[in-house]
Amino acid sequence: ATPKGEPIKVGILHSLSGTMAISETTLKDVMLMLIAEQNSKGGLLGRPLEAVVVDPASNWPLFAEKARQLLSVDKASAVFGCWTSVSRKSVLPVFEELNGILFYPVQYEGQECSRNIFYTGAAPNQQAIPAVDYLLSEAGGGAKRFALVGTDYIYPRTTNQILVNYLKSKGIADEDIMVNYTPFGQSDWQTIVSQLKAFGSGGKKTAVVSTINGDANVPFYKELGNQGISATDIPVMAFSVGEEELAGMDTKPLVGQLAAWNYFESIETPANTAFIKEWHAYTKQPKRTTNDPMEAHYIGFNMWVQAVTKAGTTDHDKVIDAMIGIRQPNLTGGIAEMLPDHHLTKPVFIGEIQDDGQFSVVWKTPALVPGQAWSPWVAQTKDLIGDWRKPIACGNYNTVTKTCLSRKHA
Amino acid sequence: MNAFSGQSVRSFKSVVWTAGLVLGLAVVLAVASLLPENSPFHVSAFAVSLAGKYLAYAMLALSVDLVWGFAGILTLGHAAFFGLGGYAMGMYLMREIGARGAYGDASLPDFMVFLSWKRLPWYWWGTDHFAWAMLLVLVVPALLAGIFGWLAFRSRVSGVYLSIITQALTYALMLAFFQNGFGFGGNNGLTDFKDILGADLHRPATRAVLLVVTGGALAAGLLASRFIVGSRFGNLLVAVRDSENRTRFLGYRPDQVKLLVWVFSAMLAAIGGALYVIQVGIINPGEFAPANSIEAVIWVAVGGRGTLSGAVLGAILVNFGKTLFTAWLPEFWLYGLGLLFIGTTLFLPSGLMGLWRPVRAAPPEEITPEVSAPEGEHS
Amino acid sequence: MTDALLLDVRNVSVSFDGFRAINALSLALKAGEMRAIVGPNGAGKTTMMDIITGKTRPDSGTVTFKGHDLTRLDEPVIARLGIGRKFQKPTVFEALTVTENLLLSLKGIRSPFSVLFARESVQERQRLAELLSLIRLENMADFRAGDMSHGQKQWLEIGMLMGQEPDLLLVDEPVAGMTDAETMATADLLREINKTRSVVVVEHDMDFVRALDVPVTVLHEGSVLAEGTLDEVSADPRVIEVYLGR
Amino acid sequence: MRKLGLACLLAALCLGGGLGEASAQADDFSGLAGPQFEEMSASITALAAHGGPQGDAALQALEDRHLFSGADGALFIHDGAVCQNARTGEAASCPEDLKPVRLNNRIRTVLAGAHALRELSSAEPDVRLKAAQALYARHDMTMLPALEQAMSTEKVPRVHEKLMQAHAATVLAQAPAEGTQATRLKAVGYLAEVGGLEARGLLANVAASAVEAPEVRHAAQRAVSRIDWHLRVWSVLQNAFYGLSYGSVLLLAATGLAITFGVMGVINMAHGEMMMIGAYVTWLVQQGIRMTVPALEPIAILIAIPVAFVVCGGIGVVIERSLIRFLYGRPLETLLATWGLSLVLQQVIRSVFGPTNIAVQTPAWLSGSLMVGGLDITLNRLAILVFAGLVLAGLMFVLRRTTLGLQMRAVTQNRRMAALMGIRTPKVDALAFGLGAGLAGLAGVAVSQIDNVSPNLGQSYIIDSFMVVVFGGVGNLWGTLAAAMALGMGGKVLEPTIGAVSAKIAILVLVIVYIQRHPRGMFPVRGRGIES
Amino acid sequence: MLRVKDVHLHYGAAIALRGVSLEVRQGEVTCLLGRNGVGKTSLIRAVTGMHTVSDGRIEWEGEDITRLPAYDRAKRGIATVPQGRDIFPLLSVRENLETGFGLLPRGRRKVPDEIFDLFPVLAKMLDRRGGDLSGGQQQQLAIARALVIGPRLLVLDEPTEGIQPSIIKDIGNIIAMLRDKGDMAILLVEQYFDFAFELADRIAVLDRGRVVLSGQACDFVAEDVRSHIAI
Ligand SMILES: Nc1ncnc2c1ncn2[C@@H]1O[C@H](COP(=O)(O)OP(=O)(O)OP(=O)(O)O)[C@@H](O)[C@H]1O
Ligand SMILES: Nc1ncnc2c1ncn2[C@@H]1O[C@H](COP(=O)(O)OP(=O)(O)OP(=O)(O)O)[C@@H](O)[C@H]1O
Ligand SMILES: NC(N)=O
Ligand SMILES: [Mg+2]
Ligand SMILES: [Mg+2]
Repeated sequence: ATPKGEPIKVGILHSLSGTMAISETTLKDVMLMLIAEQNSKGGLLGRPLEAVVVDPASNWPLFAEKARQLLSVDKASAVFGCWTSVSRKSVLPVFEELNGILFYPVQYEGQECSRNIFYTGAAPNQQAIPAVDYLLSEAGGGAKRFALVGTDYIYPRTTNQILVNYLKSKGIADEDIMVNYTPFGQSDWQTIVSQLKAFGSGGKKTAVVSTINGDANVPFYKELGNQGISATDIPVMAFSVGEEELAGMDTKPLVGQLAAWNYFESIETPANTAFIKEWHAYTKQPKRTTNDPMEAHYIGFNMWVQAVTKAGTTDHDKVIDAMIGIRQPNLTGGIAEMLPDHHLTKPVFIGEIQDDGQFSVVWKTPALVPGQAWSPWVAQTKDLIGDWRKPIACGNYNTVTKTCLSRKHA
Repeated sequence: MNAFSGQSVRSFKSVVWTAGLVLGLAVVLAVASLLPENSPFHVSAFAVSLAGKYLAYAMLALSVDLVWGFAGILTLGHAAFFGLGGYAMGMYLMREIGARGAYGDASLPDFMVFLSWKRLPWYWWGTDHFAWAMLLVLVVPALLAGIFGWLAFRSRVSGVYLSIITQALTYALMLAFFQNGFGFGGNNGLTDFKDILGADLHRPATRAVLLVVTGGALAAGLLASRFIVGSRFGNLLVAVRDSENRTRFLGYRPDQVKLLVWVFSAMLAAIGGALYVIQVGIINPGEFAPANSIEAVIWVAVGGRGTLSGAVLGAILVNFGKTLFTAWLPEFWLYGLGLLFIGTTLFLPSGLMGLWRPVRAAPPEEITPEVSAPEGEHS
Repeated sequence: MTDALLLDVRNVSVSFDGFRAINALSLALKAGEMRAIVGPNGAGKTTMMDIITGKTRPDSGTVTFKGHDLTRLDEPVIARLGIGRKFQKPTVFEALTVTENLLLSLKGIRSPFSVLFARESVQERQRLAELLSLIRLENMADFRAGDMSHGQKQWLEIGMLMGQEPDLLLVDEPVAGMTDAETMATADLLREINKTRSVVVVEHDMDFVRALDVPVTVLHEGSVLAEGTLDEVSADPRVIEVYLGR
Repeated sequence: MRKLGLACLLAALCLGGGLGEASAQADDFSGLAGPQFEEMSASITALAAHGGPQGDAALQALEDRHLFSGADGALFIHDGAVCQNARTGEAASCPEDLKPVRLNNRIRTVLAGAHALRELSSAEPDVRLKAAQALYARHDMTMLPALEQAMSTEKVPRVHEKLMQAHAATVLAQAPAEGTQATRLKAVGYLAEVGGLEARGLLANVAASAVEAPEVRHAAQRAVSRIDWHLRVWSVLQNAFYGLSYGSVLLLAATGLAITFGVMGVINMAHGEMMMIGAYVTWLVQQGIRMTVPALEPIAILIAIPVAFVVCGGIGVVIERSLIRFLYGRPLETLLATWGLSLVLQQVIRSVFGPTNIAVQTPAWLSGSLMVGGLDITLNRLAILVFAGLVLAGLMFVLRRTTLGLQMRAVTQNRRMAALMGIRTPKVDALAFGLGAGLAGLAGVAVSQIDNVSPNLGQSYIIDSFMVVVFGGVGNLWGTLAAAMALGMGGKVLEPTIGAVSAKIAILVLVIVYIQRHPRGMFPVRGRGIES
Repeated sequence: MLRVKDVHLHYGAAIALRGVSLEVRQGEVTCLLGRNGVGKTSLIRAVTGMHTVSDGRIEWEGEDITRLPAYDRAKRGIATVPQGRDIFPLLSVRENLETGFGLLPRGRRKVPDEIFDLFPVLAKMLDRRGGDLSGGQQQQLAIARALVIGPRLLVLDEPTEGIQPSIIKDIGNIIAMLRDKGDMAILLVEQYFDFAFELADRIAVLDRGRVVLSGQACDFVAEDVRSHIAI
């Protein structure tokens, strides 16, 4: 049936210009596709969905302003948006103040649990920790030395903080952990790559864990290739390199380098194949890649549709409450469930880069991993959980003292 | 050139008008925002926060115009002062959160707890006192501007050399503030503010008051600037701008002259930054990005360099346009903005103010373009 | 008038990239004296003024003015000590009007803060009117200096020099581009000024120098070639050879 | 729901979490069919040891990604046209549903070892040398017998030498056993001679080992410190190279600006975008050549050089004629217009090519590195260094030795007078701006080899470019050169000790301080014509 | 022959020339006199193409050049020594002299030796930057630079300004010599009356943008002309 009546507005808050356009434009496109598809399926509650696209232009305060516009002017029922953590941090107060709903599709550093945000990307325990587990394992090469390299911002900093604690708990010595940060957009990696090379010559199997931000990756990998570091010598495990990034690189020298995600385009399931086909048809680009944050939006959007249907209304409070416990099949198998802390259960895959620009999955977690908002590997947060169900209904509940730290996000 | 020339000092009535207009507009919007929502005159909180942002930007533009339009210092780093003012204000707002943060720590802001900091760094001391924080808003940028300007002007750094080191300054600050170890929240900056002086930042009344305060600050800034560039000091500035050396032989110290406006301008920018942060709700190192400073220069050029009102007008219009375009034409707005800048230079060489202020230079069509231009400083 | 030396340039040398523009130059000026300086193009006349006013630092030698060593001072300080200068190429503030140019030059307020709070006084207004009529630019008072003809700028700069009321005036080619009648008027003006102040004039116009009727110093290749009255130096064969021509 | 459940199951199967598959033909080959990497590795080792020619062929096919598995563990070698049964070598018709045999890093490692072993018996000494080198790097104890065998038959001294080294490394890589002390001591001595990172790693392990005989341990410790000393010496040179190479990138990025800004006085904020266009042109040329004359693909990058210069130069001329020429004498306004232009150009590229990175290929002859002593010289960086030098020399020539150069300088110093001297100022302006834009295009070609090519490319170079031109002293090409190298070297000297972020901040602060002391840059234009 | 017919010239709203007509013939020196600010330089600007005229017509060798840009007039053999010298400050003396080479055929791109005979100081300072020269040296360079292109119309705006007496004499001689060759037209603006009057074949006196006196030099008595340009 063709949907009728007052359209339900869905905000899309992704940068279409500036430095982040490179990653976020795709997410805008996938949202438009999902909305169009939903409309062709009869809309939601019998009403059509209408996308409201704005361009926050990779400018963090502008994210906040646009969020406010989407919520207060356009009255968006839900907003899908943000990529960088700082953009999320910037809009968070707005969503809490105006009681909006944000679906955030990117892997992030955790340590946050807002009632108004649904974190459909991976928390550190759904990406970083399993990835390191793999590197430590026999199959992953049994690394004994780790170089944690990242771009200097909160996501790599926090992730590395968690990883350092985790690695130490696994018996890795201090001197076998090297941490290095670079500015955004770093393009000259000669020194750092040679440092990695030297670090890897300590006589122990060495692995690199990279939280390098999107556009600094191309020159990084090019330098790795040129200095002759291959995946068999020193494997590099990346958390921010997906199919989209690989599309901009000549992957031949990179074969075997690793990435950890909850989704890979190459995973063959009927659902994924269908999704990819639809994507190609929608964008009219038969080679355009899919990636992990796209799947996150796919899951988030479908969960929201389910929750609205279940609640019978787009009223934010009702939808927020209805979200918890919603289940939605992943594109790669398994069922994602919205947990009380607004994170998802996710499978974790380790992929190796192939010469065709795709990843080949070499390992996966035996079961789905439930996302943890607060890391148990950080002293200050090890006792914290988020639980937005009554009676706790709080984002930072201390399981030891049985209190909420604050009602901040209530 | 469209820039300010001495004579126009006397035709500065428009500045007083603009000041009144800005303040009046802020008051009207503020009052309208407090009307009941069903009133036809009601103005949304969104509009109020936008207006607040524009006015704060206008202060930045004003401060840029003061040094660029009048003292001839093309600053490509003025957002540094804007950002520092903003950070000082942000520190206070952060401390106001107190124990209401995610970790419930009464003395440490969230991001410090998060990074396992044990104690407040010394430069955060006292920032929970409003007065001290306001002092920081003014003093820190003024101090930086003072030292920077004193060294630069004394050693006669000028022209593009000065422009580039101002840019290096703001770029260095950006990188420094990005670092988590620097103690200002790294890339995320400071955000999630709750209240100011006990007043809830999310309440319409607070916002209305803030808008009026911003309007007032801008109006005051306009009048103060007018006072500075008016009369003889304005002439001296122009003299320094056009022929710094010649003023020396008359016994003036151009370095001191420039330093005076420079520091004043930095403080003006800082106040703008402080007001900006309260109303926008976040301050992060992105504010120090060189592109921001360049944009501020562009607002001034669009409005009309060397006309104080023009700077204000340019800032408001360009940002208003940006707000509209990013919402209406999210994928094409850069074309619009880019063409606006190109069009302004080609067709409005004196900026928007040139539309009603007669251009004093010979009209370009009088002269064959190829041979007309007076040669610029050969650099 | 005392006989004390007002300006004492002693044994000054300066080179640019190895080229010696001023070579062990000495020159002394008594208070109230007027001196004409002539010499071939490139003899170092303008450079000498640059040194006195602090624009160029000499490689060696001393310059004393009222007991101050000028080689250690910078331009504004020297200007405030009472040395005013007119440049060879007229330099005025092009974006300012004639009046504004003159107002900035008027003796008195110099520190930025006092300029900030300065208001035009009655005396200043009077002084401006005098100056305007002196340089015959009354009807151009509100004209933008940059739009004036070459000669008009010359006059304006002379006016600015007057406005400064310096104790020592350094005047570099004041009558270049002036008509003969104006040249004579300028000579009169300078003589008038010389009643209360000291003057150093550089000129190539011999009629003008003659009209000044003051001692003449001939510079050549950075040092003094001859000194005396105009008639004396004009008769000097070396001066004829390098400067006047036959 | 059911369908999805099935999908999950399928996925699990593909991933082979430990299910194992009973193979139809249990032989040395069977592990290759997967999905167990464990078994695969065993198969490879077995085939390498005694797989015969068919085994070698299968392993080679696996390396070349020509090995496919069908149902029931059938294996086929399929390279484009021909298809054969991997076990028998017989020609076969390949079934439809073949899947390439997947590899992971462990398999690649094992495979590389097997490859090297195979090549040890090659007739070509060079191939054997490479194999020995590979075995040296692998130092896998299972290779020891093969190594010893090869050593005993090897006649060519340099290969023998390498084999000895590989042997020593392999010996040391094992835990010490009773009575091996003498051998190990000799091996330590050997590796100490070889030096380098590999040897250092092995020796460091020996030196830190608790079970090692003290004598061996001390020898290893001494060797490590000696190697470390050597490495430190080399690392100074290495850093110098990094600095030069970084500097040459800065230089290339800045030369175009040295014309448009340094000579013409146009504050050209769209300079970065011209570089970006140069990089996109490189990509287009590569694509075009791939589609038309694939044989020329390796030198596509060389063809891109003149093309990018002409295209960007042409765009520059158009920009000058339609925009810049109205702004002479208003240098500051060029900032506004070119900033607007840069926004438009970025968005045009975004609209046409999409917002994401595009992949510019690096030809094989520009990949990899050259070892000169302990110095690792990456070829693409070396090429850029040379290229930057050539571009600068060419530019110097144009500016100093050609009429155009003289006219360009004359026009910018005094446009009106230049016209009076008969110089066609519009033509000179257009050519000069075109030259600057063309140079930016050249920089774009170079940068496409080391950085990502996206609509944002220009933004990441513009600040550094201005910094270089200004720091060096506007209008002086030697200054531009000196500044690029100083900033490049400075950054690379500081980076190892204080990190990339602090190094960058430090460099900026140094520039600020330097300009305070030298207000017109490193190579100031002096003279009385200039306001000091 | 250069013919200026009823030329008007404005600077914005301000008018500098109000219907000036003038002729400059080959083999003659035409001298333009007048007080400061009467429009002499403005007329030069009109003739050389530095400023477009708002009305009137300028002909050179029979061709209408009123609308031609400066460089095209230069190509037609018009060389200028502007007031204020306009030396290229950062070009060396040699390069300053070579800026006009574009107008010469390749074989003739050389600075004639006579120029260095006339201005020996330039020969000594070939590699010095133009901007570093003394005022008078710059003036000499400006004249030399104009002569390099071998003009058929030489326009000189106060060429003796700031030049030492001996060289002024030389300049007078060379102007006379160039005139006597017969193929060059010379338009000379000069305040140095004796110098001008001695050289002039024709005289035009400007006042407030108008020609108030003009004709053959020999028709005038010096004192009459002088009186026209007195204060
Ligand atoms: N910065 C400099 N670099 C090189 N040479 C210079 C510099 N400044 C001056 N000179 C040279 O020094 C000499 C003296 O110049 P100065 O301007 O003092 O001469 P002048 O006596 O004023 O001549 P004029 O009568 O022509 O004005 C000249 O030969 C000039 O070329
Ligand atoms: N660029 C300009 N803009 C406006 N007015 C100008 C400009 N240049 C000259 N004038 C005015 O035009 C008139 C004529 O100037 P012009 O330069 O032609 O005088 P001139 O006869 O050459 O004088 P001088 O002997 O002083 O060189 C003057 O009154 C001058 O003020
Ligand atoms: N959350 C991230 N990847 O910034
Ligand atoms: Mg001189
Ligand atoms: Mg004139």
